[in-house]
Amino acid sequence: MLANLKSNRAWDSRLNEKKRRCNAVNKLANGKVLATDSFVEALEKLIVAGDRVVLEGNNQKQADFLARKLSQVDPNIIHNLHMLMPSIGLPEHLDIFEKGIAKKLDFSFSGTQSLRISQLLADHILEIGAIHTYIELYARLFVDLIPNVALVAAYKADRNGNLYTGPSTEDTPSIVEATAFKNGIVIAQVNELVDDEADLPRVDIPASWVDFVVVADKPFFIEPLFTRDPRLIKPIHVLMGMMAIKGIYAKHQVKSLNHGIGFNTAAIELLLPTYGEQLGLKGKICQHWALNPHPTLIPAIECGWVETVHCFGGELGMEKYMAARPDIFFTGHDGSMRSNRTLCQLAGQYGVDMFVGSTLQVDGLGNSSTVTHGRLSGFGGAPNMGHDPHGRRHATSAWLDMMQSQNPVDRGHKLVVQMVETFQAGAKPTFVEQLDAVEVGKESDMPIAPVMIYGDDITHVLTEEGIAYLYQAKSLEERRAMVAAVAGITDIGLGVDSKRVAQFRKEGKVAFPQDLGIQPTQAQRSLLAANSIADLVEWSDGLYDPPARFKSW
Amino acid sequence: MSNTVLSRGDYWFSLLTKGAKIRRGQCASIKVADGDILGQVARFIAVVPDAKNKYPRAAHGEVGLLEGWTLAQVVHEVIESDKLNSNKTAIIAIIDVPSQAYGRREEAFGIHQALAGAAGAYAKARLAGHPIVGLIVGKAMSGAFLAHGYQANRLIAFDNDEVMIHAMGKESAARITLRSVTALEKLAASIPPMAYDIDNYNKLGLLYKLLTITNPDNASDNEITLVKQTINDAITDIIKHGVDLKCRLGGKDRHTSVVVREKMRAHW
Amino acid sequence: MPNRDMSFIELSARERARRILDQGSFRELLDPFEKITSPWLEPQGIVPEFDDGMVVAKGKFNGKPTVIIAIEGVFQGGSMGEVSGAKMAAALELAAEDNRSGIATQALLLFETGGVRLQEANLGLAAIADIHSAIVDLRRYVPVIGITAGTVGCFGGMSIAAGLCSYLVVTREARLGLNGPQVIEQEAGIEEYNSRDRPFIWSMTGGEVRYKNGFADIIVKDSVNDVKTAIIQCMNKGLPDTLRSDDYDYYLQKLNAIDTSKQADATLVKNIFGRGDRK
Amino acid sequence: MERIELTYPATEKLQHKALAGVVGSGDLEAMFIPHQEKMLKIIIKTSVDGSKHRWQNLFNRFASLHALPMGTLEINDFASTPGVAKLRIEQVFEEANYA
Repeated sequence: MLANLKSNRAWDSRLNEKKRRCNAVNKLANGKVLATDSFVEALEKLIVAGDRVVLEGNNQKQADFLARKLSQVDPNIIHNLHMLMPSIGLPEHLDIFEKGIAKKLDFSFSGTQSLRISQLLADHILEIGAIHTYIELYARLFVDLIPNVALVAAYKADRNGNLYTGPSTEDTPSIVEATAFKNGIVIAQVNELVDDEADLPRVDIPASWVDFVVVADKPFFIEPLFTRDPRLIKPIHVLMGMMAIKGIYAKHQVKSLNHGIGFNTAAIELLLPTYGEQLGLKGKICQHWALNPHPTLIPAIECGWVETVHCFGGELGMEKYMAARPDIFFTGHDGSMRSNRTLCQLAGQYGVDMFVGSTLQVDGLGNSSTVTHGRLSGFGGAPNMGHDPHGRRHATSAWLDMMQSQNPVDRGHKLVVQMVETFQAGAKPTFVEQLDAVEVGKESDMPIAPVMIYGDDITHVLTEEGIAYLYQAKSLEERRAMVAAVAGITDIGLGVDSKRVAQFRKEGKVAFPQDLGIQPTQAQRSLLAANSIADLVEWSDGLYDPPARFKSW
Repeated sequence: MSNTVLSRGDYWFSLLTKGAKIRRGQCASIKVADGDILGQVARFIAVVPDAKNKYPRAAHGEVGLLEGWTLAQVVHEVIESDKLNSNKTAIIAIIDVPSQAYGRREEAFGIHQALAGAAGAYAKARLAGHPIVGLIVGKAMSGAFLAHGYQANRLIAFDNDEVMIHAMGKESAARITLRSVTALEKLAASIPPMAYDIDNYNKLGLLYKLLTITNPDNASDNEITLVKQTINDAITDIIKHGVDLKCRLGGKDRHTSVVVREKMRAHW
Repeated sequence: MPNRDMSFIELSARERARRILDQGSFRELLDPFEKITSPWLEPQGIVPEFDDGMVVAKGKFNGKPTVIIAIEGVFQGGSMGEVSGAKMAAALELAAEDNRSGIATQALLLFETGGVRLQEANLGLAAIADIHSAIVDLRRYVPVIGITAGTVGCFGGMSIAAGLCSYLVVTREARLGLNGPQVIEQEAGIEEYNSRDRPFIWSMTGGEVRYKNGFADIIVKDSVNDVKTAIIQCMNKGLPDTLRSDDYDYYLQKLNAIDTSKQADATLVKNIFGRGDRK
Repeated sequence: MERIELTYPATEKLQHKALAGVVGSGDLEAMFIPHQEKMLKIIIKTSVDGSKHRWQNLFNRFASLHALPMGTLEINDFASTPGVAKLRIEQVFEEANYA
């Protein structure tokens, strides 16, 4: 037989190691509850140099107490960690590297810290494994990046370790699952500890998946990233919103969709109850959403446009409103919303007909990126929504509308829409010959350029100039010319012959506002269903409670 | 200037009110005296530092809550007591105010309203026929100046480096206009209304007289007489020309203010 | 749905003036086509505006002769320069002359201003002094009504002008204060005044507390019709018995009674100045 | 600040003078005054230095799509994007037509 080939390794080394570490903190723990003031000492026993540590944090909630404490451990004891971080949003996240506690980083998104990451990378203080999209990173937690330790955040825990994560459940289930079921150690920071399970609104993560809880010195940090003040929406956003509704949403009868963050999409949300209503579109478009709880969606919900919304995460101030609209949002038996980033990303990838997003740069072929010189911002979730998933098999009218050939085995296509003004503030052209991402990729020794959304996934580019229906392009050359036709007076836009543009408009490959029956001068803020945060509160019957920084009363 | 003198404003208040009747009972930061200026009956008013000010943000001679309302009170007294007189008491505002008071209590308790009380009282007095002369001996800054002095019929200033008239201190102005202090100073040199010095201010035509006083903290008898005489001349001039502020519109660097008024009248 | 006819805050200064005045009666004086722009901004490399951010219009309000003077808060933060200041002062002076010659021209002032335009510093300050003078003159004959709606609010020397008005109308989004939050923080420190703490700023200077504490007379919703109704209410009251700016006895008595050994908060302010009838 | 002057042949007769926009961040005001000469005279004051080329491109493009009106167009620009600028220019011409 092949007995001599059979390994005689131990099969439970991870389990034994976990037991060893847990025993080491016996004196610092009361059951599963670790003391707040000796927590750094506990961390030094629960984490071992060279570990893979997943630290929860994303667009919204951050396990900031755990990050702060991790940055205080002794680098002589704990070093060389390999950090897995969905998002790098706090200074402490990078202090861990600067202090030599961690060395390698796999991440997905870095908003405010993107400049510093670039610097640390250049100084060889950190190594980057790869920049991922959110679900790509979660996927690898189950394959080749299985964590030894997970550091997560919850609103509440009981003494047994049951967690209530509520509207901000977000990444926690995926991170905990990858760790707990591979004999890693799960540590949760909580805002509040209760004695008994009955004192939790509901259990989002069962106690048996959780090893330790610690009460944080202050509630976890949460960023109201998806709140857009309607006051800042300009007439040009209204114009582009009107074009989107008439020239894309109505044209293709888009029923399910995802919106990125930005004033363009906020304008669309606020135009549905007014302009959309005028066009008689209610019940025909925009019924099902994979979307964070955007406050600007409140008027459309209140007017009966929206059937369902599944959320990646929560949004500060929206809790009471969502709880009061359980037919629309996913809520638990306790009434509070439950988000789930992984599942919502999947919903946004496979379940919806359209993604509409914005970006900083688009090249001639429609490739786009938010990475510009000196900023390694990562991708977050946009590429998951902003691509055509080839695994999709169900058909909808919008998806089928993208089919261009008579080929008997052709398939539909998700609508992937880039909505950008031709120039950014400060007269920076949005349309460029080459994305900055190409150079940045080279400078950072990345194997591929950090492109956010690839041109061949894009079906529409919408600018204030017009809409290019790129799915109709017959060739790469035609695609380029169609992008140029709506690129205004950027160098890209100046590169297309006006006769050709006229021909595109005649063929319906490009539509200017006038071709859609929209007079640009109609685009006024008075068309918006809400002009201010105060209006949104009023629409919500006082249920929406905006964060202080958005209040002006 | 002796040690018991609180400020330059206080020093000139003392010089001008020798033998006058000092009003008591109001907050220590407002000095009031009734006397005369070369025979012309006058009430003298100065804002001075009070280290023990009940409102600590107004301890250095700033015009704060108490100061604003007290100015309103002591000016109204003059209006009231002369109500039936055709010869109106003159009011001499001695101006040395570094700023209005900046603070939480000030905003919350309505310092804007307190300063409106002061400015309104001076304006009412002027419209009632009281000749008002503002004597700028030191700083005349921003809201403090609006409350104490800018409603005068005539403004007299000393030609001196420490005499400064402006809307905002340099540091704050630089921050608000997103400039460096150096850049601000450079601009101020070429844009008269931006300047902090009294010579440039004089070009705006807002002053009745600019007086040369060798040492405003230790004036000679001749200089004191000159100041008194100039104030007295100003009062005569006011009585001759009426209660409005038209005399401030003659400056070449304030010409547009005249053009706007002419056109507004034409279109009215 | 927000229950209102039309947002007032949303409107430009010109539209505010046009919509307040009786329909068809709006006539702008020194309109933008006259191009009387600031002589001081261009030499400093700053783009001017044709009306210098000040709209003066004559017309009728509720059938009565009215001049409305509206500051455009978007241009240079509604700041007062030589031209914009002179436009306001001149209009007020002419309204007072009208009254002296038997025409009861009333004045509405729409404040949306940070105060002096620092690029025209001393001329802005001088113009504000003229405005103060003209309000005090005119309010002897007719009520001078100030309105501050937001989003800029009313600050600096113009908050003094607001304090001189016969009546003051605010929205809850308005702020009314002498010194801008940034400047107070700069001068007095963040402990004294945190300019980034919006709820704090509104709890000190917001329209609602200004109304409740008696520094404004009427609070209205952000609605053109409600603003107009409030103006009619003020006009119907006629000249006030006591002007707020003449009420030194009341304020001195309050200010002297306050214990200033501890810092003020919103509750303390309410306890001292709160008007019982304003909930 | 930069001052830019441009001139284009023009044929359209618009009846009225008109104004659109406010000089606020990212925005501009545009004033049109009609005249009888067959040209459009454009005077721009802009806070963005070195932008003459972009304004030229903007009006070249505008002229290729619309018949230009006879008159003077004066613009006070506070760093508007070309998209916002175009919207304001369309607005002022429309108002000059119907005002």
